[in-house]
Amino acid sequence: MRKFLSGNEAFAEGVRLARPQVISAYPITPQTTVVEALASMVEDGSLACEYLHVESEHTALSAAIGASATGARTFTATSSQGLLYMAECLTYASGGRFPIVMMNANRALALPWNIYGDQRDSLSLLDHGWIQVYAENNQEALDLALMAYAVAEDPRVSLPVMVNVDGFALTHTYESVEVPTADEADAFLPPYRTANKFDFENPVNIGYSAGPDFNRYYQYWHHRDLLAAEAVVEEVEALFAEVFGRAYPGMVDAYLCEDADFVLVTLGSAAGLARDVADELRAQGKRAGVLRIRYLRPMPDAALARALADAAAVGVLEQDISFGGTGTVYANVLASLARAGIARPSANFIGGLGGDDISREAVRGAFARLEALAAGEGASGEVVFLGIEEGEEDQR
Amino acid sequence: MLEFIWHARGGQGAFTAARCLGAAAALSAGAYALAFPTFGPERRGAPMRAFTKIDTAPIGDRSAVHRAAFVIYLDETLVEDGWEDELAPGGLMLLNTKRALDDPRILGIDADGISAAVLGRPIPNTVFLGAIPALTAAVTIEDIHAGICATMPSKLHEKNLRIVDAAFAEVASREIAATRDLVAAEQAATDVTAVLSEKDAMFSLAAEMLVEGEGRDFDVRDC
Amino acid sequence: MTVNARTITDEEFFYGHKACPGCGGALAVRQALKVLGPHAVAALPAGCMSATGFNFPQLAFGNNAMITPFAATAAVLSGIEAGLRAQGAAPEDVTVVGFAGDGGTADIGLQALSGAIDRNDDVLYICYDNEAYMNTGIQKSSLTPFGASTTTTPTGKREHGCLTQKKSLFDIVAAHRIPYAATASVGYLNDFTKKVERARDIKGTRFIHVMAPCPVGWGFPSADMVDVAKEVVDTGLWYLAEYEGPALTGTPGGAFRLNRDPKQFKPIEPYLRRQGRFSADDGADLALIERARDERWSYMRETWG
Amino acid sequence: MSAIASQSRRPFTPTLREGLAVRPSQFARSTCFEAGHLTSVNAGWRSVRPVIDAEQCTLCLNCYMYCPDGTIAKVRDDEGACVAVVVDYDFCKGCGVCAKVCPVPCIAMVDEHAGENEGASETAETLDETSPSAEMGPATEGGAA
Repeated sequence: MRKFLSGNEAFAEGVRLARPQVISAYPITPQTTVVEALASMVEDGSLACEYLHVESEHTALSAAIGASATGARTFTATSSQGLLYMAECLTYASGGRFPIVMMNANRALALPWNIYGDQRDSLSLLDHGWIQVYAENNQEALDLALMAYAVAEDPRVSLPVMVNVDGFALTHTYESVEVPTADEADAFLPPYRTANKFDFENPVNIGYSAGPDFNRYYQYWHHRDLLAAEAVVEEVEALFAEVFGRAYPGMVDAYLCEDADFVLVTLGSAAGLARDVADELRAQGKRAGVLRIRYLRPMPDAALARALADAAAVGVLEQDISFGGTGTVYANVLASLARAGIARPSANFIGGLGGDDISREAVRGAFARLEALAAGEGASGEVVFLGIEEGEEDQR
Repeated sequence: MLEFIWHARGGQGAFTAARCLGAAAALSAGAYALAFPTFGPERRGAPMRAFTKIDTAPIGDRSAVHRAAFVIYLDETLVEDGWEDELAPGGLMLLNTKRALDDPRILGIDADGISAAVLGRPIPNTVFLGAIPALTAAVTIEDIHAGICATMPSKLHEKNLRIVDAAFAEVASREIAATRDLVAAEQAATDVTAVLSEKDAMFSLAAEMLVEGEGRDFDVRDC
Repeated sequence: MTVNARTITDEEFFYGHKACPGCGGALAVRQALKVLGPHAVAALPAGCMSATGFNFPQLAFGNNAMITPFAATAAVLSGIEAGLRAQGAAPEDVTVVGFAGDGGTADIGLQALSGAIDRNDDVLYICYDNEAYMNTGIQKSSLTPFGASTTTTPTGKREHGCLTQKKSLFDIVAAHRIPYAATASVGYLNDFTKKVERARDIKGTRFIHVMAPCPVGWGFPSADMVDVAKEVVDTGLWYLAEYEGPALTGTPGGAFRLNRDPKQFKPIEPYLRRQGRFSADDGADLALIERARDERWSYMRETWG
Repeated sequence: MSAIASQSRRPFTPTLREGLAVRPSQFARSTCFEAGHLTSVNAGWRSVRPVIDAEQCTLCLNCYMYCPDGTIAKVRDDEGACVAVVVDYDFCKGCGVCAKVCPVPCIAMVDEHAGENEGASETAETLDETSPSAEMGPATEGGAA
């Protein structure tokens, strides 16, 4: 059924269809309407689950961990400082191999205090052993709620998934979304089965400590299985297309990249505008491409190398900055290309911080810079803050 | 792309109207639409804005609207100097007012009066939903009905449908409607003929939704 | 069936652990698990009992058990309980039980504990109190008593150890109107196991705060652990009490009960002097400790009736 | 809740394993492993051992109840009656609590290496009388709290 839904409402529909058995909920803007929508579903009987009103994000994820250790399918959601508040629990969830699905409404980090969208929250926690995926629109958000469980719970993976949904740009923006039926969802996503849980006939110890003698094995297999998620994502998306008739392109979403002279890499809802501008440039005979990263963990190494191998210049537009370094996505993309033996002039565009609009003009400017780099003009490797006027850089 | 900027005070239902319009376009008129509010620490009573974007193709640009074909003021007191900067060329301001205005860029509607006549108190947001199909071909009054039914709680349907019908009749009777239609249509990239063919099917879909899809007004509350 | 030395199960569910010899916390965990039986599901945060019980491949818990983030004992308990309930997959006699130390409960874990009690989740929370962060090597917690030397409240020319009084955790928990809360000491093991048994059979959140002396951190011979755990009660520096909330009593405020109310306390000085941690305390310190004890008992006797 | 597992569960008896019988790819794919899996004894910690005089023992079971390690077990006859208590010297750490709580008293703490090593009693003292400022014993391994 087609509905006009916000990103949060759409995601909640996806969660409902996934039939989680335990939901732990704590509000934070702009995530709040997800847990509100789920509470309404529990109230009206359309969702049967244990709904825990927890007192913090730390408890939200910890309770999800406890529930997952009983073999229950679990869901929680957070944003921004809330994600950081539960940060230590992220490694318990991933190290314990609990396939929790968590929605993160991407939002800026304090200070200055700011409730609007950017991606510093999730990107600063890229190294915590979770699968990270970024939605571009509300339909993808809903569909990812379902696909995330299928990937997370696959025994070859058995890892938590953080589904990132841009704060406000998606979470509070209404658009038309196809909501699958429960029957379709059930055909796609079977109940969760695992051996990684308490067992009353053959009791287990879970989440124990492992010293230097054994620790490396756990880390190694965690890494291996996170890498293995790439193949599982492809399988899951193939099944998804079969059941729902909507196809997704795997680790990355390449647009006009095959013959592109220069490609702008981005993630999340900013990709739509980047494609608009690429279309403009194509109409002018300029070969621009857009590569939207969907999964940032596992790192889409092969897909990036494939899509960017023939581009003469590469830019990364992201709503994030690792202070004193570069944008996190840029650093990851460069490392990925370097490992594939690809060296190209590049630039890093930092925009949309704290809910700032990424304007069409700014995206045009970014492409113009890439066009110049592709033509051998300008310095490579610069970190450009969109919207900081010339001359402002040095003022105190 | 046809864009709308809604001005109101928190709690006046501007975002509900923006959403109804988006639902009308996306669920009934077969177009693509986005609807979103501005958010801030302000609470009930503070000035706020909401946006609706309608297009025949998927909408890539999710950023706020700075210049629109329609700029709608639910509250007359919010109009400030420089308001015309928000109007796209040929655009129109829709203003909730009892006054007669002679500025051709402004269409005054007594939205408080029209809504009070039905509801017994002035809740002007849906009056403007009725005005819009009289001014652009992008959505019809039937689309607006479907949008309201898909977005509002069912107990509010009957009265709001009456309001939009009254508003539609009122605005359609004005001379301005005929002239604006051309200008606004120019603004709209919407292919009306393509849209019309899908309408009937979409309408019945939307009508189904009023049973379970009871929307609610988020406005500025969620901070 | 009342649990006692004759009737308690022969099974051991906390065995082969690497706790220090004479560990009061280990005794509390061991006995609680025996009372709760094979279907207990235990959660332990970072702390002595998890550090010494969960060293892969040496896993000392014989029942289902898991480690939690430090602040998250009660949170994980809530999740376990909700998960089991959602699936209807647990035996009738399951008890979801947490074991956290004084720091893990009264300091970093207090928020999660408060949340679980607020939700009245059907879990049993046992705080084994060894009066400092022993796992990291004896640092002050909010349950460290006045005058006790720790590595972060060192004894020197200016100060004689911890300058704050022990936080009244039991009162804090009872103020939530929890169905059942109790204090205990491993020195009075029958009293403790009875309370665990009582708690086991009550629905909703239950809390037991059990004094569990630490020979290393307190500075006494390991063989004396049970003696010390008795003496802290006999001197009145710890008390054995119960609280039953409105759910059990039917009264709005619930009811407190002192399980032991001695006419006369044993002198505190021998108790303090047998422990290294109080060795620097002088007469004035002892007077302060005694006065705080007397005030506490006056409060309990007067307000608890 | 169902009553599954009430009958089918094996009674838990701690037993010592010969190391780890599984490959890393089997155990390291989650942190979930057989409960009560013991691969090393604690006997090496001990410098004195409890020796129970069965003749004098009244079977009060104080030692059994108060042992922090649970290493004192009941011995039962064919009818299930408790007829004696025994110490599991694989896991007894020699803390001496049992001897102290024995009312008879009939438990003697005997030098583990009596006659073998004259330095043994010194080790016992170090273990037992550590002051708060002294370095931590084995229990501190495992790092941060």
